Amino acid sequence: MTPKALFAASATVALLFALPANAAELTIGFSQIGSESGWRAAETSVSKQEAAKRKVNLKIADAQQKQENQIKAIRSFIAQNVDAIFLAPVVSTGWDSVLKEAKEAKIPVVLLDRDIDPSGKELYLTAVTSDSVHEGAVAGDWLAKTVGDKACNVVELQGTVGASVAANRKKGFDTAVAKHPNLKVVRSQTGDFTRAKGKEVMESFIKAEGGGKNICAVYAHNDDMMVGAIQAMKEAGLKPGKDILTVSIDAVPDIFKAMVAGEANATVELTPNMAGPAFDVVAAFKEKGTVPPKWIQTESRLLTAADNPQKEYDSKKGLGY
Amino acid sequence: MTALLPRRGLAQILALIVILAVDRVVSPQFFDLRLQDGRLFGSLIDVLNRGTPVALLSLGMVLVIATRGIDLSVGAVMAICGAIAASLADSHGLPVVLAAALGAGLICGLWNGFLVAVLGMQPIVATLILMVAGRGIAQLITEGRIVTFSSPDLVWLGNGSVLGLPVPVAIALGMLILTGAVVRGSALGLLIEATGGNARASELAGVGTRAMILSVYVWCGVCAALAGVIAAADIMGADANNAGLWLELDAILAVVIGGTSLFGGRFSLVLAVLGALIIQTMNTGILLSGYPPEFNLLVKAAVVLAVLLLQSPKLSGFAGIMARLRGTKP
Amino acid sequence: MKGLPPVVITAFVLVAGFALCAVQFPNIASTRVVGNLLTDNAFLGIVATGMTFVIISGGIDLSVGSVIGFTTVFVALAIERWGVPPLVAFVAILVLSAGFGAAMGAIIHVFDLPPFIVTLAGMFLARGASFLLSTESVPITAPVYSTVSDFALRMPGGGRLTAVAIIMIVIVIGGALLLHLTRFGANVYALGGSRTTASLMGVAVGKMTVKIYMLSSLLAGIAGIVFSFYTSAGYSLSAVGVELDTIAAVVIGGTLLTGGQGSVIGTFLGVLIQGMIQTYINFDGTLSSWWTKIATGVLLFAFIALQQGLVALARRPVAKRAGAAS
Amino acid sequence: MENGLDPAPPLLEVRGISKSFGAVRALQEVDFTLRAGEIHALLGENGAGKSTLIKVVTGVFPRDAGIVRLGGEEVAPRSAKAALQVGIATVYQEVNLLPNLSVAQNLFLDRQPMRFGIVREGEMRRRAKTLLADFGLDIDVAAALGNYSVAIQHVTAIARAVDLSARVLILDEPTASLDRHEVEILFGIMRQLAKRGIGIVFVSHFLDQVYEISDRITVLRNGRLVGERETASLPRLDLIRMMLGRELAETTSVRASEGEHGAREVCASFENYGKAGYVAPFNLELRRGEVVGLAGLLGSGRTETARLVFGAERADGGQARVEGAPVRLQSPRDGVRHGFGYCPEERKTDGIVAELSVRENIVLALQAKRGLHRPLSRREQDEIAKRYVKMLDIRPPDPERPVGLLSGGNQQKVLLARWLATSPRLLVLDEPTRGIDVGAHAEIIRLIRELCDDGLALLVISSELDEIVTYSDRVVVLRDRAHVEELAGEAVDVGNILAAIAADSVTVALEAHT
Repeated sequence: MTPKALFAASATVALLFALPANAAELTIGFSQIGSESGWRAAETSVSKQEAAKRKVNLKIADAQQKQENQIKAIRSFIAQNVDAIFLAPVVSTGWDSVLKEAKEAKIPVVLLDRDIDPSGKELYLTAVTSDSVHEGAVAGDWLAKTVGDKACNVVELQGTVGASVAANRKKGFDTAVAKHPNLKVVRSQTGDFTRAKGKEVMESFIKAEGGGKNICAVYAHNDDMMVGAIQAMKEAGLKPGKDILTVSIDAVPDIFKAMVAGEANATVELTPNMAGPAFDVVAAFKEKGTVPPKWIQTESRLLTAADNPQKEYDSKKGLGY
Repeated sequence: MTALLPRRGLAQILALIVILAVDRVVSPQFFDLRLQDGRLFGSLIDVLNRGTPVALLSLGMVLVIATRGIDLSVGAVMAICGAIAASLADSHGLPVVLAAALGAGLICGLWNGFLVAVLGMQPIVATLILMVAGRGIAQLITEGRIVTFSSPDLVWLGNGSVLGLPVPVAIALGMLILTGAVVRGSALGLLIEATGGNARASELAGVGTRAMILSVYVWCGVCAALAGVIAAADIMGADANNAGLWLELDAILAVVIGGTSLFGGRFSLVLAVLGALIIQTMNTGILLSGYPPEFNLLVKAAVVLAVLLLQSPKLSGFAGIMARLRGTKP
Repeated sequence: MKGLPPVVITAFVLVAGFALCAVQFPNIASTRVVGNLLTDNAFLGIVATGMTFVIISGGIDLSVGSVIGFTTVFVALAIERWGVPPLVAFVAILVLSAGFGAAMGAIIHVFDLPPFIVTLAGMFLARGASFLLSTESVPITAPVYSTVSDFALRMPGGGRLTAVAIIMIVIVIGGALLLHLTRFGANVYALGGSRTTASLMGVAVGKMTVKIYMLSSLLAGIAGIVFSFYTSAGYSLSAVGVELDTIAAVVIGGTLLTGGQGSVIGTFLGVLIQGMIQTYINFDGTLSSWWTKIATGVLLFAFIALQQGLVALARRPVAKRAGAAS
Repeated sequence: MENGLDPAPPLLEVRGISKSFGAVRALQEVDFTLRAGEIHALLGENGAGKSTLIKVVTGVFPRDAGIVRLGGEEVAPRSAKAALQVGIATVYQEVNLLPNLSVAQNLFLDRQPMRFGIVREGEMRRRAKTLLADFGLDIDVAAALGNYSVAIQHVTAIARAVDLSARVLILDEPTASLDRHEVEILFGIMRQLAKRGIGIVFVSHFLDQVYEISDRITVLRNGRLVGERETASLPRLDLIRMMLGRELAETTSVRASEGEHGAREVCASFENYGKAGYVAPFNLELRRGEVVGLAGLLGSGRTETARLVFGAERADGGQARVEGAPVRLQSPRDGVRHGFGYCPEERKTDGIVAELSVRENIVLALQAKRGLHRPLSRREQDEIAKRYVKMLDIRPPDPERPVGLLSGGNQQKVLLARWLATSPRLLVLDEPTRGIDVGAHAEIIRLIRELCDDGLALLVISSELDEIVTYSDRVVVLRDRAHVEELAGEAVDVGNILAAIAADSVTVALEAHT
């Protein structure tokens, strides 16, 4: 190999790396899970908007749904000496040692969207999250209230097997439903949080439950799966929202579209604006040393066809879902 | 008797029958069929319909594997082409949408083929590049969101029916016939098998082996594009994050279950598609069974191993049964 | 030594890449980042060492990511729920994973099936088994875990050489010695050259196949334990897709997927190159999810193309050996 | 060698060996005796059972009946490895070593000198060096074996076998890919080993070599023992009769009367054609109905010339013409398009597609020439296959049989058929008779003549000078990657060719080794 060729090769690589870095008053590193769903994409874009509003230099590291990548990202944020680190943990465990490093480096950490295991309580400043068990419970309570005393067979579309949100939303729903013996979860399968799988699984539920006649309601761990399930019901000649009740979680724009069409009944909102409050907390902490409460819970609003779904749709459709 | 049974493929057909029988046990209504809105409705149709993407992928993959290659990027190509189709669907007519999506698949295939045939990269690595980058490209097109559309033409592609059969199934069938006609009707099949069997010898016999290799990757890209369009049409939206995720493994599995060797050479389109159906029959069965989803992968692993062992040349007992059925001596 | 030129080239690519990164982000050129690079990629380095053996022998092992996942869950449950002492749990999982690899190797050999497919089934099996154990992530609170994960040798400049990094380095060195200095290592190359010939030359091909996959799964098990140290938890979804990162690292490291050539040191450098790409992307912090993927793909291509080009360049002047008898 | 009267039991004694594959009886009651210190040729046509016998003795195949005694003790190895352990080593035609490993590793694989579980690399190399020195090789043993010539690989394989304390050394077609000079070296080594008391079984198709080196000959035919003779007392014709079971002239000399070729039409010509570092620029004219032989040592540029002529390698200078018109030969496809055909030397790696059927292998080049869009229908394919299977007497006459299952001679015929089906104007044959049994050998030579008489131009490479002299109208002699002499008419004879090859260097080398 000649030195010339090496130089040329290096120059090519250099071009790839030559992206400008910008400066701002506050630099915050955000270890985002990935972009596995529309909701996640919305959270990322809302975070960017909120950062721009406050003139914060936000460095987002996308972990492609892998914890190891998130840990790597936090380590490189520490190495860059950022002012604060936001973490949307992909899983609740396994953060102790890397968060200890952040603490040693005196960088405050704020959890977004999801909490971590209680053992790590003193390692972060605060957590801005919803309560996913509560979300499931809200969905369950709505269903119980809507159905009343009638016997009702519920089918459940679970999230990805092993995902803590899926487990929590299942747990919350099960607890709420358990209080009403007339409600029975007859089938439960994973739809991997995706539309395609949600549709496929719903198709098989319909076949297995007498062409859908035995199903009175569907509960999906997220709206995307429900959108797929609604299509499956329609193709089977069923009327979602009427023949079969639907309740799901997240409040993405498309579920409101379905509500407008009368094909969906209820959703539980998970706000994508977790970064906004977090920025304020960090700013207050940096300037005045205000120590925030350990948990800033976001609201889990229940939204139904009665809550002007068209307006909700219009307000959300530009957020990058 | 001998004439009626295919030369190969008995193991696959037997496997399919066994899995169908198991499905019937876990779900008594498995074979029920009825007409719903002019379209057949039932679990069997679900198997065909849901099996379509993998069947389409395996049509391209089997040719790639016949040349001793492998294409890990098909899932990502599905995502790219689905995203393109969905983005254009509401502003352009179906021909433009299809042309754009299939054209993108063709370009992806050309890229893979270029890396393998011209730059001489190992197929696994060469296609790994597009596997990683391709999903990013798809997300770039959709900007990470699920791009929905309402174009009735494209929706029909996913949910319509032709003569009672879902459109995707008809398309897959059409592609099988088309690929079969192109490959076996021209000399392509022979030249691909020769290239995969012995590339050096084929080159010296005047076969344009590079062109063969390039063309199979291109075809694989086109098949993946079609699968991507159908997947998008099915859910009336392009989900760049999840469309075709890990389907490359299912497609490779389908080809191998279909009896084509990963070391290239002889291939069978029909058996590859049959392999895809075996996988889907199993998946649908799992969904119908009502077992907790934690078991899904275990069942899949067990079935895959069982089907492979059935095919293993070393299992002489089974070979004996096969031979007796064919009326010849082992 | 075998496979030296590709290793030298990979090393050059690593150093040049690191220098370029450091030019843009001076913070990268610190012992802290180097320490992070070693710690964060420890499990990858360990599992890639095993994969190197498999690939040199002409095989492939797609099950390693799932084995890591299973290991973390098993270890966590054993320690936290079943009250097993950590060391016993480690021994148990290592025996289990080695047995798993041996079984895959045996199936590959006895039934003459392609490793790609057998280990793919193994991948489903191990992941499915970890779902069965627990779908929740299980934190590990055993004191040995905090001791190990807090242990670190301080390097000048604030860098930390952590326990898991040390374990990885030891395994890489051990793997290199095993591959290049022992009879087992020579047999691995022999298998990659030609299984039939190796068999005719007296290599017990069946036993070797079993041992190689056993080694790979064993190292995946160790990587799983390291991963559980790294995260102090067991989680059934951990290390999804790691098999592809591993294969990419091995290939970037100059090992041929067709078998017969390669080195553990090259693989180690390949792991570091991948880690460096990620570090760069994290430092930049402006790349959205999709640009991250595209950039990773482009860089992967750039490294492989650069390496192939350099190898071709390095080979050109060497005239074919005449090799006449005395 | 010792005299034939041996009081001690023979070194290797095979009695009443039978072996069937399904309904096919590959070996029936075969006896074979090998004495210590003798070189014993095992001969027979392809399919006579030589390979089966070797594989049964070395335990690769289990035997149905019979016993094997080694030094009077009954042995029954279950595998090649077990055979090696009792002292029976086999070196096959395709060198069964690993090209990606170093020479030293190849010699000591699975038995490297060890200390504390670690291979003593230095010690291993030293020992490898010493070992090979015994065989007259002084090479860098740390380099990969694949970097060396086939001859060196063969010697390495023999050295490994001998060093494994083999008492019986079976050499299956060891000389097939060696040039004359290398054969001399190998024979020297064989004689030396025989002196040490090792019994050598020598399987070869080269009868000259058999007469040159062997002490006794055992002939098999159709799985049965025909007989065992002292080489010195067995006339060549009798031997051939034993092998074939019928009368046959050893070679048929049907060289066309000279003087005619000057008038023949030139079908392809090459002026100053060559490639730097490959073959020096040469001039070559190929005429219809004429055989041009290429003679020279292995590595002298014969195969290289053939590949340039066919287009498998690009020339970097000179002009090729077909029927007078200038053409560019950039790839095999160009060659095929201009009506050239090329049967490469390495049938298995460069010739046949083993998995495909005889029919598919035959139509491959024709189909490639016609292009994708003009496929041969199955009926046409069947007809072509049938025609050539009959014409060339390909056995078994089943066009659907995978070609990999055919014998070497029949594979060669399939390759010939592949090119004949394209109706070529020029056929390049690289070692067409290598590794082929006597019957097929003669047939292929006859075919070459017939093709030539049909108006084809032929360029034939062969290491067997007797053979090349038999069919060639002209012979081009190569040395050191250059065409050094062209012999025509009366001048074509072995002596002249040898003289041209030898020139200076080789005679010296030959003397040094004998």
